[in-house]
Amino acid sequence: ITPENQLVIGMSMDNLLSLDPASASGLDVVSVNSNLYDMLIELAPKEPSKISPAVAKSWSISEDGNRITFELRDDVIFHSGNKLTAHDVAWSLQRVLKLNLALASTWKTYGFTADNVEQFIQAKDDYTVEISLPEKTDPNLVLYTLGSSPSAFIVDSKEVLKHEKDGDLGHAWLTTNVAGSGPFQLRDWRAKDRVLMTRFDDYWREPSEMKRIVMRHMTESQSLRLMLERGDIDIAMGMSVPDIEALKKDDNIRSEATIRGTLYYVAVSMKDDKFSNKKVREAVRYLIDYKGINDSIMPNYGVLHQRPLKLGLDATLPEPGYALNVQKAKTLLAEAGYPDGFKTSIRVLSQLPFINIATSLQSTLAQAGIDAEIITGTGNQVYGAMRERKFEMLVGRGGGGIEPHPHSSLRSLVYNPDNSDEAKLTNFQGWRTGFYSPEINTIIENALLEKDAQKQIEMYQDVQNIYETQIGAIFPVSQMLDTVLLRTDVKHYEGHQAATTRLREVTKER
Amino acid sequence: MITNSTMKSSSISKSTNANLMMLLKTVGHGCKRIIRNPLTAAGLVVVILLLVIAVFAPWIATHNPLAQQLSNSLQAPSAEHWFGTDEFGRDIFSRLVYGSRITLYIIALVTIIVGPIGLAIGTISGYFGGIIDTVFMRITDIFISFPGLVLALAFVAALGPGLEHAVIAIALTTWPPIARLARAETLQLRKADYIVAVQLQGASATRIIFRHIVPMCLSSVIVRLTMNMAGIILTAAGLGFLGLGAQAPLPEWGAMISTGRSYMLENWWLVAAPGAAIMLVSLAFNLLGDGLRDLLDPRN
Amino acid sequence: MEDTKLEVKNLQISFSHEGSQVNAVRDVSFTLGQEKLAIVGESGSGKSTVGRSLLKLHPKNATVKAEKLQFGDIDLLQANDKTMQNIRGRRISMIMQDPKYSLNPVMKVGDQIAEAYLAHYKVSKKIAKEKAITMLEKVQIRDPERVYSLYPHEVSGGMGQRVMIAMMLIPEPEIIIADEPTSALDVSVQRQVLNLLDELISERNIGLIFISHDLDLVRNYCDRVLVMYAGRVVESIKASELENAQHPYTQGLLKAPPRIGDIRNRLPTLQRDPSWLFN
Amino acid sequence: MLTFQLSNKRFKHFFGGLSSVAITLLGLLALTFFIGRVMPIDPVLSVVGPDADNSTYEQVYKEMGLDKPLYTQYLYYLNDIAHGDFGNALLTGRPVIEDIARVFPATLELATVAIIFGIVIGIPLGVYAAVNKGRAVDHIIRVISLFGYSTPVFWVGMIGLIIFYAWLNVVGGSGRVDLAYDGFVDPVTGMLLIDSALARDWDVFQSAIKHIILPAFILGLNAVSFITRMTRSFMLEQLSQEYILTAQVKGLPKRVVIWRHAFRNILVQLLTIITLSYGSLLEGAVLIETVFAWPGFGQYLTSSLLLGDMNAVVASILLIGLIFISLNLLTDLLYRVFDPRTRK
Amino acid sequence: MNIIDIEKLNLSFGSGVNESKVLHDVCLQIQAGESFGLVGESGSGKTTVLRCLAGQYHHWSGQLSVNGEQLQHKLDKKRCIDMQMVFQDPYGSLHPRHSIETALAEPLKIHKMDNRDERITTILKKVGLDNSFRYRSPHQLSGGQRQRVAIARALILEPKILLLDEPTSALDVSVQAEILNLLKDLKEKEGLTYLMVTHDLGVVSYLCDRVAVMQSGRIVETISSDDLANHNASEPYTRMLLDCCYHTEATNVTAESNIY
Ligand SMILES: Nc1ncnc2c1ncn2[C@@H]1O[C@H](COP(=O)(O)OP(=O)(O)OP(=O)(O)O)[C@@H](O)[C@H]1O
Ligand SMILES: Nc1ncnc2c1ncn2[C@@H]1O[C@H](COP(=O)(O)OP(=O)(O)OP(=O)(O)O)[C@@H](O)[C@H]1O
Ligand SMILES: [Mg+2]
Ligand SMILES: [Mg+2]
Ligand code: NI
Repeated sequence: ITPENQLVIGMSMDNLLSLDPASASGLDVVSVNSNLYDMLIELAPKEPSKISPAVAKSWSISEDGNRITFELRDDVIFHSGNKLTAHDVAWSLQRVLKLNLALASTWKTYGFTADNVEQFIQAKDDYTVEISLPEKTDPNLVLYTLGSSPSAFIVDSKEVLKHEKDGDLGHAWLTTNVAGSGPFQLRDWRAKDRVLMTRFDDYWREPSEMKRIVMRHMTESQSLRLMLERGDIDIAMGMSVPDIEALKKDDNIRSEATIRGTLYYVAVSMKDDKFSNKKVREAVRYLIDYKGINDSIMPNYGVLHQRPLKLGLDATLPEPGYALNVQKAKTLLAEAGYPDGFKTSIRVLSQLPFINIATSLQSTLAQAGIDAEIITGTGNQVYGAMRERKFEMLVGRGGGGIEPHPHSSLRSLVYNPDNSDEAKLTNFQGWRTGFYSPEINTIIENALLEKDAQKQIEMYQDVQNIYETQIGAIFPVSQMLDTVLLRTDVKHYEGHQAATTRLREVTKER
Repeated sequence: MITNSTMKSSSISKSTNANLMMLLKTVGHGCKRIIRNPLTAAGLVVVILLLVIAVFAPWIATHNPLAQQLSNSLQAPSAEHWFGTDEFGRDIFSRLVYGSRITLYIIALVTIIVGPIGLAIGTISGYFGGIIDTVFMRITDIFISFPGLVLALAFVAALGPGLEHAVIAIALTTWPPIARLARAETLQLRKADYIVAVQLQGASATRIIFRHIVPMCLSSVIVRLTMNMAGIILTAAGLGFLGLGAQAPLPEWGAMISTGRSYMLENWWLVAAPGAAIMLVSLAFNLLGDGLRDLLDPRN
Repeated sequence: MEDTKLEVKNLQISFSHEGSQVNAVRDVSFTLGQEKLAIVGESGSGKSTVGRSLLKLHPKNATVKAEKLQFGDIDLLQANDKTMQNIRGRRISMIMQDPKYSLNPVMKVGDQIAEAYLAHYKVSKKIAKEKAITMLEKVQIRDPERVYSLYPHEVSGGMGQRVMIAMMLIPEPEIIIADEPTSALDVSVQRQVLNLLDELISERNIGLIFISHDLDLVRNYCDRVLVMYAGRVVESIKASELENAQHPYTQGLLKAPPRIGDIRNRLPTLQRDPSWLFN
Repeated sequence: MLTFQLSNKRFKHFFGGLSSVAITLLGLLALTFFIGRVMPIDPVLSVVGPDADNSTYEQVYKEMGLDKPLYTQYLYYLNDIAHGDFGNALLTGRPVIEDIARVFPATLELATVAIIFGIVIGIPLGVYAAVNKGRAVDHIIRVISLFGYSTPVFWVGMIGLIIFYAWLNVVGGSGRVDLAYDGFVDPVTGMLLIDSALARDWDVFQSAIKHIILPAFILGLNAVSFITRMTRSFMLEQLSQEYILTAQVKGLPKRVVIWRHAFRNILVQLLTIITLSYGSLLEGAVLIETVFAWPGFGQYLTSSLLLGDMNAVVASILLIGLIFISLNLLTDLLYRVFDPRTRK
Repeated sequence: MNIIDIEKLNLSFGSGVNESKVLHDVCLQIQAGESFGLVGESGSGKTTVLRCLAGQYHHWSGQLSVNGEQLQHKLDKKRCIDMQMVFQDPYGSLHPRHSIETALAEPLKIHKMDNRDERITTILKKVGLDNSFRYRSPHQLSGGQRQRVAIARALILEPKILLLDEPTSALDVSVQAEILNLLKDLKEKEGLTYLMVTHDLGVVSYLCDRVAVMQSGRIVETISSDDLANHNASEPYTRMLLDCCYHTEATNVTAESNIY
């Protein structure tokens, strides 16, 4: 049984490779760093388009929408004892672009570069930060990024610079250390083992009731389940469906599902002759057992969703209602010149639920004569192949946009301004699959500048319709759901859609 | 002329016949002795059963092992599905039956690769000694110090997951002990009078190694291989468990456990059946190997 | 032969081997007093088997039957493990053939001797050690203290055989069985060892059963000879009268080996008669 | 004169041993490097994540030196190693050596407890079986030990966890210690049992024992089987030796014959196979570590491998090679110490 | 002419400080048709001499010649045809997995000789085994029969010289007699030259014309069997061997029985 003033969390830390806000991608990191660092602003857990103040007590957007100004609190202290100032904020954001690591990507799409960032992000005085936009874009999108991106954490510039080596802006040091102002201090982090945090007593908000948080790397779902049942852990994440279903029946345990911005999808490569044929793509669309997958594989992992835009946005159209139809698919394949099907391969992460989706896909493809071999691998291998455009079919998850904004999804899944191999737009899944529609590109670019909200929504709906008729290379199957299981004595835990789940309010009532 | 050649051929056939007879006799004798030890016999029976099941899988299986029926998933064992169904509604009994083919395939392939390599390296190294021995033994050392599962992992990581790659990987980890065994035997045999005798008759090294030394090492190598089978099965299952062995939808037993373990607390049959199958078969091979060793042990 | 130390009557020993029976010893009877009794015969005739059965050290697959197996006032047939333990070494002991294999390779030879004493006498280790050293001296080993702490591989064959003798004599047994005690030794060493053994047993009034296949050797060395063939005693004869042995098998054994200055052009070979199997 | 001869010989032996160690290690290094090279795992992606854009990718690619030709990389690497620098691990950003020093004790602890199980259970079982060869107990022990060989550890591990942790609650769950105690004891040796004992934190100690007992036992199953069987066959060999007969002839009690005579003669062989199986326990813990979420060396190596983190992999494999070789040398030494026949 | 001529044969094992010299300037001359004995205590180097001749050791120094031809250090096929060897242990000198037929056919195959079948039949007859033994395997034979097969194998290449290393010491006296008779017969019929190692002076006296006595790697004396029988040995070591030999005529026994 866990002590009353400690919170013990079992979760997979497979993707937790670095704690540096400039380089750490992946949801695991956000859920750790959210408790160690602060952001300027925060998004509401269940209603992410609602922005609330944090380190910034207020902000304003200039008339022309080109500049955002933040007024900071003056009572925020870092764990080191240093005061948090506007300089730290500016430095933190500049650092992301200067290092040009994974998380710079989003900022670069807004037009920031390592060279111009000092000019566009500036501390006006000790408690005022001004962000000017290098290109015209929707400033709300930028605000959302500041409230959700792992790169938006404010680091203690003085402390970090003490540990700078060879002009790395403290990158090496920050990989395993933390210089934040969050409600908890990092005590010890061991990769793929555990993260230990202790309460930061000088936190500017109410100090947390929990003295210690232990996050433990656990991948075996049954182990998590057994330990949760015994009360040896308080919160379990990343469990498998059957265990979740079983635990839901336990009175001492409750579950909390949070919807995420990412989509489970089946992708095909249009660099491949077969799949560049629209009829074949349409056939594939008919060969996915959406219902079967969502009913028997996806519960607790995701909910049925077939649009490239994520659920819950005003612009998202109702489901198009694709369904498994082998007969139709066969006809289409015959029209496309493949009456007997063909051989292909499916690349997939060797994890639940990916592998099960792939297995299901394999069997439905087989019904239309398509003989697909499954090639499993780590994320690195699967997405690596995708980035190099060396795949035929793939079961994956993406749509990265954490920001509650249609652009964020579309940019990641559909947008592809240059389809040449040399362009190497590897961060766009549109480019990776080779789906290129100038029509869609234009609408996406214009929609971002559209000031009229209603019009903007219509534009985004157009995109979805065109995508449907042109039959994109990515077929969304399910919108990701993150199901967390908690002991019922854990209160005030609120899963965050953007994964920035903050544990500072959690209490235990026994 | 004619008589001469017929005589020759008859004598040759006679001698091969005689050798064959000898072989049959020893085999027959061995069988008798195997049967006398109930444990070994049990092992033999299970292994033969495995063979039969693998050969006649299509007739024995009650369902298509790959046919999914999501509506029928996770059914408990019943008259219709003897060992229940898995998360895709596939019949576990049929998957086990077909899985025996994979198991046998892995074993056979590994044995075919490992036996000759180990035997050749071991005997050559032991017979010639000197620098050849040193070089071969260093190589063997390197492979021995390379942790087995890790080497397998590395190879699978290098070549991509898959049955063939797993087999190659396992083979790479299994030959060194065989080579060492063969070498140790050869070192002893090399000094034996009957080897010296053929040397004195002018036999070449190749001839001595392959006609005189290899047959002597064979029995212990076979015993060792038989006992290795269990290890091979377990390693393959381990790779399957880590998701690096046979790929879906192949009904490899280890992979079945690996995917089934998510359901094991509610649906125990998902892991119980393949786990028991792995254990039974490797136990059988162990029993058989153990019995064979007692049988072929010169001390008996 | 005044006092009979050991009486064996109709001893039968068979080995079961994979379901079949091998009768290794059939109807062997003899008595042993304070004398040197030789058992000879060709290889496999059952000599060692008889010797071991007296100590009940036959392998597990052996069945021993006898009308009588009397040692002093103890019926060996009925004796349990505990009784046998007290008899072995202390009252009957056995000298093994090859010192190379018969000594524990990882124990100092002296300790092995002392251990034999300690097994039967409640004395301190120190006294046992002294006793062992005296015994080593008795078997004419020079510098016994040094030899005491040698390991078997460090002593020569002759020395090893003496250690063996010392070990078997130290608890002062009444009967010694010597199973081809010198066949592994060089001729010259062989003679020394035999002489020594001879001295010691006559000094202590020990009854000796001497197992050998060498007729020439036993006729000079022993008092009486039992000739075994295929598990049977075909002839029991005084050693001095061996020349006049009746049985053709004995005669054959006597004539077969070539001798120095032999002028025979051919050596007579043994023509085995099936009737020898039935007396 | 004599002593000079001996020391010279020993020196030669030692020297020969060292050079063969060096050759083996170099071979391992080359082999590992080769494997790392042909592995289609992109370490850059492990660093930048799958969604990084191309400029970031190229930048990191260069930083990692992957743009240089292979042999240059190899030479650089050799040079670094020669200076004791095994590089930093991608996975943790820390020096590989530091990482290994952290994860290895966990496995060492597990394997050590496992081998203790193996010894304490295996040897008596083996001796008992040998002494009662052919009887029912012999067969029973044989089957038991063969079971140990035949069980998929990951499977038994899962079942064991359910039975002993979830149902009976006699052992701890996954991990090395109850999570609430995690980090209470500062690592000194890295082995929690020792560290907590040193710190006299008996709560942690107790919790650690509860946690290690099941995985160690299951890991040790194989060792138990191996040791039982080897002990049995060694003992059988010794029991058929002439000197055993001699010992019986002397009238020694059975117990003494078995333990003082026969058993002492198998001691050296036994030590050899114990070190051998200790070695394989150290490397073979991957599956058990996975099932029990044991943050050990096996998991570290596996995940480094799958991330393409060659610095960590090469160093880990060198370490295993080194362990194997030193265990071999140790065995050699034990022979010298315990067997008078080689003690020249 | 001497069919075997050994001049100053030296051999050591080991190297450096571990070197131990096993043969010291061994010289032997054996005439064609002669049978020559080699006796001496255990470890005196008797077997080693034979092995040098047979080409088992390559690092000897000195000169060896057979049939007037200098022997190379390496074994060649010519030497195999000239000279064959019979070993002490009949249980260890036959390949346990090869039938008699296979064992006998092997040298014929190596030397690509024809008429294999005939040759095998003849040679088996010569050593006193009938054709029914042909397809048996060694474990179905007694020690004496095995030794006959070993002799047959040595003779099948029709060598002129037979090296015999204690060919009867592992056998019972009765079987020994059979083998010795066989060897004597063969020698007379085939005109073979024997070089035989033994430790049994009786055997020497029965089979050999001359005998060399070895002691710690040196030949201390070479005398004829007759001299040996008449106690004409000059070397004390030879006399000691004679003394120790129990295989004396029954008449001698009483005279020597006082040694006990
Ligand atoms: N453990 C055993 N199992 C089966 N048969 C055995 C066993 N021990 C001995 N025999 C058989 O018993 C017979 C007598 O053997 P024993 O050892 O007594 O002969 P021996 O006269 O001592 O011969 P040797 O002179 O060769 O020592 C032999 O035929 C032998 O094969
Ligand atoms: N391969 C070898 N390496 C080292 N020393 C050897 C080797 N072979 C023989 N010796 C030594 O050479 C010496 C002579 O050995 P050899 O076998 O020739 O003796 P032998 O006269 O045949 O003795 P025995 O009568 O016991 O057969 C012995 O001291 C032996 O230890
Ligand atoms: Mg005997
Ligand atoms: Mg010799
Ligand atoms: Ni060594």
